[in-house]
Amino acid sequence: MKENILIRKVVALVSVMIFTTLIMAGCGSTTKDSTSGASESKKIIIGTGNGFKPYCYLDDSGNLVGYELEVLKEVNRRLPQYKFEFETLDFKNILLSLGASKVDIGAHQFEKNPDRAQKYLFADESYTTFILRITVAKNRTDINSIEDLHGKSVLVGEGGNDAFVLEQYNKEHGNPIKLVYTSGSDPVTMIKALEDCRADAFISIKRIVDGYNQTYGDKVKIVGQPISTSSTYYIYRKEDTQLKTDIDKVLKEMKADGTLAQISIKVLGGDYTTND
Amino acid sequence: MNFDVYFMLSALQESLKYTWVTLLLAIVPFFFGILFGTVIAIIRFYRVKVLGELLQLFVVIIKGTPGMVMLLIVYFALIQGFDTISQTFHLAVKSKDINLIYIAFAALTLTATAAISETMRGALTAVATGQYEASYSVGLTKRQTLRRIILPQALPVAIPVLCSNLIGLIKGSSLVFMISVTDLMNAALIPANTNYKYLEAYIAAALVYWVLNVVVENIFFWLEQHLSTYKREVLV
Amino acid sequence: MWGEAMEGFFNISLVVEALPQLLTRLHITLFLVVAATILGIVAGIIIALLRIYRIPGFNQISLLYISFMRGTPIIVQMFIVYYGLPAILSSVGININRWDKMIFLILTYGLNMAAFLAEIIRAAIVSVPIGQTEAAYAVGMTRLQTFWRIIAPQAVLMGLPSIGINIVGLLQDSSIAFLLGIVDVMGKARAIGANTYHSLEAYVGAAVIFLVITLLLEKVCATIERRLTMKIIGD
Amino acid sequence: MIKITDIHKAFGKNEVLKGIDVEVAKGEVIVIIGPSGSGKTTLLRCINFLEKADSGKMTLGSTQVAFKHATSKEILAIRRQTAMVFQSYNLFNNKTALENVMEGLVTARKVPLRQAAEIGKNMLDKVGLADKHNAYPSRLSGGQQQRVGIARALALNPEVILFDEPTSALDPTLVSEVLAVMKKIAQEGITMIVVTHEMSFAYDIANRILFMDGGVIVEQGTPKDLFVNAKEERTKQFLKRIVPEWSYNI
Repeated sequence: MKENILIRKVVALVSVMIFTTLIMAGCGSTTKDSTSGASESKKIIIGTGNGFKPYCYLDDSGNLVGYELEVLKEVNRRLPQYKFEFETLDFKNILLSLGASKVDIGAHQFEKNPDRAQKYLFADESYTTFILRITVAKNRTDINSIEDLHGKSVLVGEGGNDAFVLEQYNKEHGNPIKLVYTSGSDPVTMIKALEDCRADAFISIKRIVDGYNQTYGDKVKIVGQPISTSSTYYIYRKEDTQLKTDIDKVLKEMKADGTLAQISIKVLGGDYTTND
Repeated sequence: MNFDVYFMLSALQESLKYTWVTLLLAIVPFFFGILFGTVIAIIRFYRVKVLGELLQLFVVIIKGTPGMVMLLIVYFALIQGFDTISQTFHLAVKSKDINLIYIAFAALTLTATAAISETMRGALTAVATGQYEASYSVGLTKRQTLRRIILPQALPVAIPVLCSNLIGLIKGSSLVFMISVTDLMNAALIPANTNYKYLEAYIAAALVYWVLNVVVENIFFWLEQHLSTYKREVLV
Repeated sequence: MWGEAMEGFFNISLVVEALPQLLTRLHITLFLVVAATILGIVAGIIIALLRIYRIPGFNQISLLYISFMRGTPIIVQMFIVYYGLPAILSSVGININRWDKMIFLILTYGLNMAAFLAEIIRAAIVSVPIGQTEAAYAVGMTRLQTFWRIIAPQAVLMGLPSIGINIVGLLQDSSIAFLLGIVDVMGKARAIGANTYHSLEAYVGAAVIFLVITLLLEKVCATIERRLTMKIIGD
Repeated sequence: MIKITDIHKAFGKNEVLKGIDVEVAKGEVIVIIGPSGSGKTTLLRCINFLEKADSGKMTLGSTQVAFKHATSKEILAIRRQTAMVFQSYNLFNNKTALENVMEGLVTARKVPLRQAAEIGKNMLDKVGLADKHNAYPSRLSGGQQQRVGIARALALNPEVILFDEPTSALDPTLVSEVLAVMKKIAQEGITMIVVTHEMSFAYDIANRILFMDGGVIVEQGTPKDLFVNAKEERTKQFLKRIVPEWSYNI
């Protein structure tokens, strides 16, 4: 009997402590960045990243900024029946969170492919183009096309578009390119690897490579023709067709009236909504 | 949330292929960690002047640095240091010829050394002072005392903690992905990149880790029993 | 030659610049560590007591739990708590899916710590000689009084060094909380890296902060241990 | 054979040995008595360099050392001519009784294994533990452990064996078996310095008794001199306090 009383008391004590902790946690949270909207509007949580400049990243004072945010804010302005809130997650976890209904839209420059479409619902309307090019060390002259990469090692970011494109290429051509997976989020190690000839190339987009060269001093360059021209889309859960249709419609409008291009020029420094 | 069991199985298969990398990444640093860690523990235990304090600083810095940062720092420092040396001496070998796994070994060995040196120091403290006195009284030297009397008694004390150290290394080695070494965790994740089925991949990796660590625990349990025969008798 | 080669990649002055920015997120890291420690200790005590009092069936469950928590990387545990727990609870009609991320992180780290602490606490409680309990009963104390007034204070002294080591470990583990998008010290370091591409400097800055907290934690633990020793055993 | 002159030792400000001279002849059995804190144990430990004395000199056989400046080589030389039996036995926990006895022979003295085992077995037989050769210390009673401790000291065939309160950690029922062994080896003419609280035993085996108090030797003499005709007031006071314990036994 006494044992039971002891245990019951301890359990009660613990419940109180856990409860307090949870309440404290609730108060301590400051991560949500909400856009104001009508009170009867439906809350939609956008899952995006916080480490991908210039699409979604945190500025000096810790606010989420970037292209993804600007476009979706405009979309939300045109869709008052929804109220968008932003949740930042690591790239991989955005998809997990979407599947688990923790977020309702994935917005992190996602590209479409059949494998992915099996599990998630992709938008029909794209909002950015993604033109991937080969990037090599400044002094390299031997690589000018994807064929030149045969037998070479190429750094690819885990889960990135670059990895996907090369994986497809490898599948079709009998694995000629050696893929080296990296965390992708640390350009320092990637550029260092090119400089030291540890790897021969990586795949990126021009505006990002320009950023690297500004930061680290001219160390890398873009070569040859684009190896892939694709577009990026929002991702939804399979059942959220209404949401998808609504946003697709707005995106079409924004493209038609030039708003999307304006945002792109303002944030990305060029119109990358239809070509690079 | 629909869970793709078949994909999980294929991720499991991938991660099994790379399990040996994870094991290598844990066992090599563990081995060197025991070697260096024991030496550091002994030096600190005997309070050797200057050297003891320097080593204490070393242990504190390594313990306080997150593993990911340690890996990046070692990566840059080693590659740079190596090229500097090879340029100075006009050697033909360049840092790009070193397999990245050696850099991972170096970084993980630092972490392991710091952790294991604390384990061994704790174990040395656990041996009663009377054992030293008795050894000296029968004429053993300091070194003989350490090797024949103290370490054999400290080791069984250290074993459960060493086991935790090794498990920590096995789990912590997945960081090597930062420098593009593929281990069991990342082998499971790579196929998920195409279809975004990350949860399945993580769970597949978790199963391999779990089995691996249960096996490690059992080996160490057996080892502890075996090494402390002199203690067990009292229980019988 | 070294400086020349590292030029562009590492600039020590950027570490100094990153520090004040990183420190603005220190409270998040500390909150996570403190909250998870409290949860971990409390849950650890419960598991330990349930095992000591041999609650039927609980031993097997707790052994499995401890084995899983020890045997798998915390990143996986994080995903299971963040994604799996709501899925399980929603099947019985409880929706916790949209709770704050911080709650899931505290649960993850707290439950992980509980597994490590349960065994330490159990060993500490068991190590208090039976004579202490008998003496307490002999002077008429109840079971509860005996535990809190006699056994617990002595057990705390035994377990404290290990608990300290685990808190330092928790601090290190918290460096992956940013994967769920929490902007703590490490998350901020990553954000700075993504913003400026100078990730190495930001990470080194974060390491400096982690190092200082580790040192402070160890100091605090040593002080508490000394005070308790003096109080319980005498100088 | 042993000559200690003017040994001083302080722990911080607490001066434990305040200049002591002791001379021990070969085959002599010296018993040191005195209240606790008088410096008896410290004196023994200084002889074996388990504590480093602050000043003083010692001659042991042909070795001559100044306590303060002894080199590690000299310390080892002294230790290899002495042996110690500890209050808390201090058997090597990781070694069996026989291995405990052999350890000093094999490792320190480089005696061949077979010969060391021979000596070890003889010594264990001598202390009455013929059936416990392969038992680990955790398996032995306190009295048995202490007898292994004595065998371990004997095996080294030292110039002198130092006994540091060898029976005070033992149950009263186990004291006699250890004292019996000590008495037996005392009769074999082995030089011994014994610190003990067993007065009747001291009376029995000692050639000479030293009474220590406050870090100095207050008085010394044959057991009869000291126990019956003590000259110093401090000696009388000390003996008076413990008289009931031993007077019946004489």
